[in-house]
Amino acid sequence: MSWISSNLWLIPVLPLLASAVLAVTKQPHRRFAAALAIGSMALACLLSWDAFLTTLHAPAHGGIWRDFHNFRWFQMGDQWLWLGWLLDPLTAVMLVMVSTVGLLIFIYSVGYMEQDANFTRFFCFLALFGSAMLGLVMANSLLLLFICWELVGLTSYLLIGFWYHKPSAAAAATKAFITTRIGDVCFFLGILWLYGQSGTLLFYDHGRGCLEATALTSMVTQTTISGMAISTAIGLLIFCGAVGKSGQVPLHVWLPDAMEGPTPVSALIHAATMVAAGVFLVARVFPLLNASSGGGAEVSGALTVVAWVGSITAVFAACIAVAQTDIKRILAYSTVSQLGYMMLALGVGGYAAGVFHLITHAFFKALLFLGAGSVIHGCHEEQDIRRMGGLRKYMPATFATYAIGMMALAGVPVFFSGFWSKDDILHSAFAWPVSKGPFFLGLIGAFLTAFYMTRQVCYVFYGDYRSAHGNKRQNKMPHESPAVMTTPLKILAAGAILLGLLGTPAWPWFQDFLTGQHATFRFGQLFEGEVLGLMLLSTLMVAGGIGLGWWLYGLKPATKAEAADPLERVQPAVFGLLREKFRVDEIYAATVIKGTFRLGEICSWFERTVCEGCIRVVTYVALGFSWLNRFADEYVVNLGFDTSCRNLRQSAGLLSSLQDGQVQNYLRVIGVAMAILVLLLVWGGGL
Amino acid sequence: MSQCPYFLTILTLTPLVGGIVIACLKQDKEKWARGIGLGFSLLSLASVLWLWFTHNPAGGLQRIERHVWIPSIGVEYFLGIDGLGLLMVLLTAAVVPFALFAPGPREGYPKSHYSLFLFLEAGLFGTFTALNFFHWFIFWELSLIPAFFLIKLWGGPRRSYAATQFFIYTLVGSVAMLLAFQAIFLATGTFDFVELARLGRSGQLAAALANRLGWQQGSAAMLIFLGVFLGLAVKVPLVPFHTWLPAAYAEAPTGTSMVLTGVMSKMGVYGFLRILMPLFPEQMRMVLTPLLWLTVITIVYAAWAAMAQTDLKRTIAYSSINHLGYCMLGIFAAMKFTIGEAQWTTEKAAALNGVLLQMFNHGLSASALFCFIGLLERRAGGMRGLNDFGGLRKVTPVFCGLMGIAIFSSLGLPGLNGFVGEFLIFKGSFSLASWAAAGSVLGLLLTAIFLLIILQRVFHGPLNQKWTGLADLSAGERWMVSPVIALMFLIGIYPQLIIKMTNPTVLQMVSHLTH
Amino acid sequence: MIPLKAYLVLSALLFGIGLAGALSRRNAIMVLIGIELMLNAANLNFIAFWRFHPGTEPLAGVMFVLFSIAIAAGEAAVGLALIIAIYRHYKTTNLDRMDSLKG
Amino acid sequence: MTFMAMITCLPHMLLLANPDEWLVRLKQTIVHWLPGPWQFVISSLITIAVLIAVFGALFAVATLIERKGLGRIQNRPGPNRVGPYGVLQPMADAVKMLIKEDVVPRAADRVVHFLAPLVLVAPVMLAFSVIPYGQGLVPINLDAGVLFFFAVGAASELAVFMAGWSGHNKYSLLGAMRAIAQMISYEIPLVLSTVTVVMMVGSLSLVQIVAAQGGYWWGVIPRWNIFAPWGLAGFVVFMIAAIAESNRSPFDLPEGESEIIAGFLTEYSGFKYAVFFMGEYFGMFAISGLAITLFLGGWHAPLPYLGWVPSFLWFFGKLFIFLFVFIWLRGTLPRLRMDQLMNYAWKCLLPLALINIGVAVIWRFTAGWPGPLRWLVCALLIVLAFVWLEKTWMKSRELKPRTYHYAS
Amino acid sequence: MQAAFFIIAALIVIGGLAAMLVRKLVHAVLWLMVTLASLAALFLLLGAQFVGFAQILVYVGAVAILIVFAILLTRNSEWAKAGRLASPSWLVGVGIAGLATGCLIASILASSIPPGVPVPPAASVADIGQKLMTEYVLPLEAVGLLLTAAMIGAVIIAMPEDKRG
Repeated sequence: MSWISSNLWLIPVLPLLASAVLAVTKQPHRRFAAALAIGSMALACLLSWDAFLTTLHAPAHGGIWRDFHNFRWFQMGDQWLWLGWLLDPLTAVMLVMVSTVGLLIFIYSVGYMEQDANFTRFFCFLALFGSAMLGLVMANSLLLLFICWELVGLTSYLLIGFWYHKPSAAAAATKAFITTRIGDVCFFLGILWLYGQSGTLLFYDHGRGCLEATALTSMVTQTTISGMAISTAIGLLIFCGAVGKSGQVPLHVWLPDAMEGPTPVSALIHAATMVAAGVFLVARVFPLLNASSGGGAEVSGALTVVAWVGSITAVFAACIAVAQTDIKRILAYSTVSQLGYMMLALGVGGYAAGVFHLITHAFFKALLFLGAGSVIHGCHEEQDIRRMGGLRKYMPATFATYAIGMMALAGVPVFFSGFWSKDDILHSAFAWPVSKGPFFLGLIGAFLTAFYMTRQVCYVFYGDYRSAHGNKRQNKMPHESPAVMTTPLKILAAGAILLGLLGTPAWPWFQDFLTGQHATFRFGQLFEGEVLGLMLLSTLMVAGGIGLGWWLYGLKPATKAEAADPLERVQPAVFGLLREKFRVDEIYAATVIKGTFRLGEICSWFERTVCEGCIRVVTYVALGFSWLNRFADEYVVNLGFDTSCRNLRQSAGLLSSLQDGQVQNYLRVIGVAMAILVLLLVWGGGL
Repeated sequence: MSQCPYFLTILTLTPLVGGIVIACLKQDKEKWARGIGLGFSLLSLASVLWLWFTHNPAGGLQRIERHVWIPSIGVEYFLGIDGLGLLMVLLTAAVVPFALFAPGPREGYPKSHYSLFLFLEAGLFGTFTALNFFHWFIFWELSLIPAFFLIKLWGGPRRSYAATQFFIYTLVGSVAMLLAFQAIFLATGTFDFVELARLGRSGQLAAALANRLGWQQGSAAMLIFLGVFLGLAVKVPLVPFHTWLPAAYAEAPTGTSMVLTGVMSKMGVYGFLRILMPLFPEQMRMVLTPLLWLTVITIVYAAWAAMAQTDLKRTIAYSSINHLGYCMLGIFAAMKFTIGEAQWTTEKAAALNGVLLQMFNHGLSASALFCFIGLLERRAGGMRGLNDFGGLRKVTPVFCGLMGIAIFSSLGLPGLNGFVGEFLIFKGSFSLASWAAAGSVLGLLLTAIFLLIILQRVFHGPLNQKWTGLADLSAGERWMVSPVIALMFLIGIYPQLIIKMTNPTVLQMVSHLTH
Repeated sequence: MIPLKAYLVLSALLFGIGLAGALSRRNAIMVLIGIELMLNAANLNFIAFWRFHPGTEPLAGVMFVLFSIAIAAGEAAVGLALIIAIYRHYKTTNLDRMDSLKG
Repeated sequence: MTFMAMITCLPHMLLLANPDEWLVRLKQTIVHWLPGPWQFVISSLITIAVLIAVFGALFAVATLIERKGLGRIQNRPGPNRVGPYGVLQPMADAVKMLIKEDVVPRAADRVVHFLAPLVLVAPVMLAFSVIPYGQGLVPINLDAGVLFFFAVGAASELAVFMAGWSGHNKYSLLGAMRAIAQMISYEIPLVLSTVTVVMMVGSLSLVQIVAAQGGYWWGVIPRWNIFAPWGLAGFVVFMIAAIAESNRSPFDLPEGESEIIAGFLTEYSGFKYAVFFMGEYFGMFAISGLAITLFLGGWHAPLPYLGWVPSFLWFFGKLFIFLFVFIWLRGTLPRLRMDQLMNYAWKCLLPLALINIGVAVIWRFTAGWPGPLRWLVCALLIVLAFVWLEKTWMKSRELKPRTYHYAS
Repeated sequence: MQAAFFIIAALIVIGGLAAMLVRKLVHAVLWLMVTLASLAALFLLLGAQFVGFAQILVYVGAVAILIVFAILLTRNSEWAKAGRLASPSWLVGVGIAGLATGCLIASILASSIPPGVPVPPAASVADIGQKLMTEYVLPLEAVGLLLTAAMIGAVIIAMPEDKRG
C-alpha cells in the first residue's frame, strides 16, 4: 500500500478546496482565482502522474494490480455504508488523462475568458468539475462514483449555463441536466438493485466486493422474472446511466446544445472528460457486464446491447455532423460518434481498445475544440463556418494544430493516434463472434468522420473570409489568439500524435498495461495478415472520406455565406434532414416533453376539478342539508304550527264570546244548569 | 444537571410562556414582539441542542416524566424522548427561529402573529414528546389552531378559503383518530403508546378490539386502524387527502408556510412511526399493497402537478407532498412482512433511517425554499409567479446562489442533505418493494425537472427590466440563511451526526416489527 | 194550616221572578234587584224548612238566614259600588254594551 | 157597645191598688166580651186607638209648647192670639193644614209623592207599639223589642228619600240626600249606645230592660242606667244621636230654612206637610221614649217612696222633660255645617260609643270591686276617652278647605 | 192564619213581578221593598221573629237606600228609559227562568213532604244569641270581617280614580 494509494483522496480534494475557496472569493480577484485553480490542478496532475508511475512499477502478479482503501460513511441499521477509493491501471490512466487535459484547458481558458465578468466563478466551477471528475475516476464504491457522477452533471449544468443571460444557454443547461438525470435515474436503480443483490456497493473488498467473483456468480445464476440474468439487468441499468452521460443515441440530444457554454467548457467537459465518464463507467463495471452464465464463452447480453448502441450512435452522429454549419456543433456530433466507437469497442469485448480510443480521443478532440475556440475568439464570437473561410492566412498556428487534430480524428494512418485506436476497435469489432454489423457500421463511421472533418477544415480555413460584416472593415478581420491559448494547442497536438504509438499493434503497451499483462514487443503483429488487412481497409476508408470532402469543398470553397452547401445541391432532402438532426429534438419535444407537461396539466386540472370538485360537492351536500332543514323548518314546522295556532285562536275566539262580559248570559247559563241539576237530582234516579 | 427531571415539560412550556409574554405587550410594539419571539425560540433551540448533546443514543426512552393525570380514564402525563422524538424536536427548534427570521407578516397585529407562532412551536414540542394519546392529541390540536389563525389573518388573497379547508380537513382526520382511540381505550383501558405498542406487537390489541366491539377478528382492528390512518394520512398529505395542502401553503404567510411544510407535515409521518406502525403492524401489512400504490401515486402525481403550477409557492407545496411521499414509501416498505432474515432488518433499518433523515432534510430544504420565495415575494411586492421574474442572477447573485443550493438540496443532489435520505429510503424500499421504488424514482426525475424549470425561469435568461432595481440579500438575511445552508452541506457530507442518534431507535422499531 | 209545600212553591215563584228579571232587564241595577229577590227566596226556603222540619240543629235555618242576610247586604254594597265604577267607565249601565271582556 | 163595657169594668179598676192595673183591666174587660177570633183584633185596635189619641194630643201640645218656648227663649211671647195664652193655636194650625191647597208639582212622581208622608209616619207608629209606658202597659211585649224599634226606624230614611226625590226638585233631592246621610251616620252611634244597655241588661226586650232598672242603690239612688258611668256616656251619645236622628235643632240641616228652603219638604204643602210635621214629632217622641226606657228607668219612680204614683205618669213626665230639652236646644244652639256634622258623627260619637261598650264590658267584669272604686275607674276611662276625642276634635276644627267627596 | 199567608204571598208575588216589570227604577226599588217587607212579615208569620226584624232592618233600612243611591249616582233616575226595557233576548231569559221555576215547582210538588205542621220551634233572641256566641262564633267573626272588607272595598271601587291616591 504505497503512500500515493492511501492518500489518493488528495487528488480530488485539492481542486474541491480550490473551488470552495473560489466560491467565497469576490469577483475582482481574478489573478488569485486563476492561480489557485491552475495550481490545485497542477498538483493533482503531479499526484496523478505519481500514481501512474506506481501502478507501472507495481508487481503484476497475475490479474490486474489494484490497491483499494475503504472507509465508513454512515450507519444503516446494524451495517455501515462503506465507501472507498481504488488505484488500478484504469484509474491511473484516467487520472493522468483527466488531470493533464484539465490543466491544459485551465491554462487555455485563462486567455479565453479574459474579458468575462464572472471570471472567478468560472474557475470555481472548473475546479469543482475537476475534483468531481477525479473523484469519479478513482471511486471504489459505485455509490461514491454515483455521487461524483451527479456532481459532474451539476458542474456541466452550471458551466453550460454559465452565460445565463443567454436564454438558449439556460435552456441548454437545463436540458443537459435533465437528460443526464434520466440516465442517472436508471443508473440509481441499477445501484439499488446491485446493493440489494450483492449486499455491498464496493467494487473490490477483499473478495466481498460486488465486482468480485462470489457476488458476480451469485448474480449471474439468479434470473429476473423476464428470464434475464440479474447481472445483465443491472448491467443494462448502469449502461443507461452511461448512455445518458455520454450522449448515446436516445439521450444524445443535450450534447450538441451543450455547445452554448464557453469553448473551454465544451472542450473539457463535452469532449474529453465528462462524456468519457460514461465509457469509463462501462469500463469500470466491465466484469459485471461481461459476466455471463456460459462461463465466458458466451457473450453476455448486456455487452451485445452496448455494442449495438455504440455502433448505431457512431453512424447516426456522423451523418448528422456532415450537415451541420456551426463549428462547435460539428465537433459535438463527432464526439458523440467517437463515443459510439468507444461503446462499440467495449461492447465487442475490446476493453483495452475502448479505453485507448478514449484517451486518444480526449487529446485530439480537446485540441480540436480549443482550436475552434481560438477560431471563434479570432472571428469575434462568430461560430457559423459559412461566415468564416481563409483563416489559414490569419491564424497559422491555430490552423496547423487544428489540421493535426483533424487528421488524428479522421484516423490518418501511422502518424496520428486516432488511426491506431480506431483500427484497434475495428479489429476487435471484426473479431466479435456475434455479428459483423458493428464492424461495418464502424467502417462507415470512419468514412463519414473523415468526410465531415475535411468539409469543416475546408469551410473554415480554405477559401476567403466570408465575414457577416463584409470584408472591408479593417478592425473586424480575424486575428491570431494569444500565446496562452496557442501553447496548450501545440502541446495537445503533440499528444495527439505521440499517444498513438503507445497502443499500436506492434507494441500494445497500453492494452497490456490495462489488462495487467506484461508489455512485450510484438513487432510481427503489425504485419500479420488480418491486422494488416484491417489497417489497409481503414486507410482506404479515410482516404476516400478526405478525398470526397476535398473534392466537394476544397476545390471550390464557398464564396458567399449564403451559398448552398454542395452536398445539399446533390441531395437536398437528405441534407435537410441531416441538418435538422433527424428532427430528434422536435420528436422529443413533441412526445416526451410535451407529454410530461401535458400530464402535469392533467394532474393540476385533475387537482382543481376533481379534488376541489369533491370538496365543493361536500359543501353543497352540507348546504343542501341545511337548506332542507330550513325548508322543513319553514314549511312543516312553522306553517303547521302557525295554522294550528290560528285555529286555536279562532276556536278560543268562539269560546271567549261565551265570556264576553255579558253578565246576563252567565246568569242564563246558570239558570239552565240549575234546572238540569234539579231534574237530575230529583228524577236522575240515584245518579 | 444532565438529569434535570422536568426538562421536557419546561421545554414545551418555554414557547408557551413566550407567546403569553408577547401577547401581553402593547399592540404597536412590533419590534419588541419580534425580538422576544426570536429570543424565546432561540432559547428553546439552545435547550434542544443541549438536550441533543446529553441524549444517550442507545438509551431508548429518556427523560421520562410520568404523572397520573386523570386516573379514571387512564390518562397519564407521560413524556419521553427517544431518537425519533429528539430529531423532530430539533427540527422544530431549528425551523421555528428560522421562520421567525424570515420576512415578518405584511401588516396588522404583529404581536399576536408572533405569540401564535410560539404557541404553534409549543404545540409541536408537545406533540413530539407526548407518549400518552390524551395530551398528545391536545398538542396535536394546539398546533393546528395557531396555524389556522396564522393563515387566516396574514395569508394571501384566498386565505380564508385555504385556512378553512385546511382546518376542516385536518379536523375531520383528527376526529376519526379520536374516535379510533376511544375504541382502543374501551378495549384496552389505556392511552399509553408504549403499553399499546406492546399490545399491538403481540396481537392482543386486535383481539381486545374484536371482543370489545363484537365484530369478528379482522374487521374491528381494521376499522380502528383505518380511523387512525385517516387522521394521520390527512396530516401527511397522501394523495386523496392532500387538496388542502397546496392552497394552505400557498396562501400562508412566509413564516407560517415554512413551519407548515418544515414541521407540521412531519407530524403526520411522526404519527405513523409512533402510533400506526407499532400499534397495527398486522393490519398495515394486510393493506400494504394499496398503501404502496397510494404512495407511488402521491409521489408521481404531486411531482407532475408541481410542474404545471405557475405560482412558486404552490410548486414547492406540491414538491413537499412529493418528498413526504418518499417518507411514506420508506415506512410502508419497512412494514413488508419478511421471513426474518438478518438481511431484511438492515433493509428495514435503512428505510426507516432514510425516513427520519428525509423528514429532517426536507424540513430544512423546504423551509429554506419557502424562505427564499418569501424574500423574493417581499422584494417583488407580492409577485411570486414563475414567469414574473427572469435573469435575476444578474441583479442578485448571492440570493440566486443560495437558493440554487436549496433547490439542489431538495432535488436530491449528492453532497447535499437531500440525497442521503432518499438514497436510504430507496435502498431500503427497493429490495422490499421493488416495483414501488421503481415507480417512485420517476418522482426524483420529475422533481429535478420542475425545480430546474424554476431555476431557469427565475434566475437565468435575460434580466426582466422590471426587476433591475431588485436588492440582493442584506447582511442580516445572509446570516439568517447561511446556518441552514451550512447544515445542508454538513448533513449531506457527514449524515452520521444524525444517524448516530436515530439508529438505535430505528433498530428498536425494526426489532419490534420482526418480533 | 199552610203546608210546607206552599211556602216552597212561593219561594220557587219568587226565585223564578227574580231570575226572569235578572235575565231580561237591561239595567244593571235591575239585575241586582233580581238577584236580591232570588236571595230572599232562598232565605224563605230556609225559614220554611226551619219552621216545618227543624231536624237535629234547631236554629240552623235561622242562623243560616241571618248570615245570608248579612252577606247579601255586603254583596249588594259591593255590587252597587261596581255598578257605579262601571258606569263611570262606560257612562251607561246597560249590560248589553258591557262586553269589552270579549278580548 | 164599647162604652157600656167600659162602664161595667170601672169598679174593677178602682178596686185595684195600682192605677196601671186599672187601665189593663179595663182593656181586658172590653175585649173579654168579644167572640174568639175578633178578640185579638179588637184589643189591638183599642191599643192603636189609644196610642194615636195620646200621641196626637201630645203632638198638638208639643207644637204649642215649642212655639211658646221658642218665643220665651227669644224673649217674645209666642202665639197668644188663639185662645187664652195661645192654647188653641194647634187647633188653628190643624184647620189651616187641612184647608190649605195641596200643590203637587207637574213633573213630580205622583205615587211616590203621595206615599212619602205615609211611609214616614207608619214606621214611627209601629215604634210606639213596643215602648213600655207603664208597668204592664206595653202594647206588644216583643223579646226583640229594641231590634223591632230600630228595624222600623230604618224605614224613615226611605221615606225621606221618596219625599226628596219624588218632587223632581234639585234642592229637595239635595236636602233628602243630606238628611239620609245624617240619619245613617247617626244611626250607628244610636244603635251602639243601645247595644251597651242591651249588653248590660242581657235582653233585647224593653220590658226586661225597664225591669232591670227597678230598685234603688242604698235605697235612695234609683238603679237607672244613667247613674252608671257607661250609662251616662251612653245616654249622652244616645241623646246627641237621637237629636240628629229626628233632624232637630243643631242637626236640622236637611230642612234648614236658611239654606235649602225646607229641604225634602219643599214640594209639600197642605195636609202632606202636616203629616210630615206630625211624623217628625212622633219620631222625636218615639226616640225619647226609647231613651227613657233604656237610661231613665222607663216608668220607674225616681224615689222609692214615690212608688204609688201610676207608672205611666212617670214615663210621660220624663217625656215632657225631653220635649223641653229639645225645644231648649232648638232655641239656643246654631246649626252645624254638613261636614262638621258628618265628622262629628264618625270621628267623635262612634269611637266614644265603642269605648263605652268597652267600659261596659270592664264594668261587667269588675262586679266584685267595691262600688265607688268601680264607678271611679270606669268614669275615669270615659273621661280620658272623652278628653282625647275632644282634643282631636278641637284640632280638626281649624277650618280646612271644604272638600266635596261626591258632588263631583 | 190562612188569610194572612195568602195576602202576604200575593203581596210578595205581585211586588216581585212589579219590581221586575215597572219602567222606572225607583218604583222598582220601592216594589222590591214591598216584597221584602212582606217577606219579613212571612218570616214573622213563621215565628222567626228575630230574622224578620233583621230582614227589615237590613233590607228595608240599608239596602234600599244603597240601591237608590246607586240609581242616583248612575243618572238612571231622571229620564224614563226611551229604548227597550229589556234586552233583545228577554224572551230567552224569561223562558229559562220559567223552565227553572217549572222544574223547582215540579220537584217540590212531586216531593213527599208530610203536610203536617209540627209545633213551632222556639226561636227566642236569647237562644239565637247563645248559639251565635258559642257554636257559630267563627262564622260571626268571619261575617264581621267580610262586611268590613266589603265596606272598604265598596268605598274604594266607587271612589273616582284620581282620589284613590
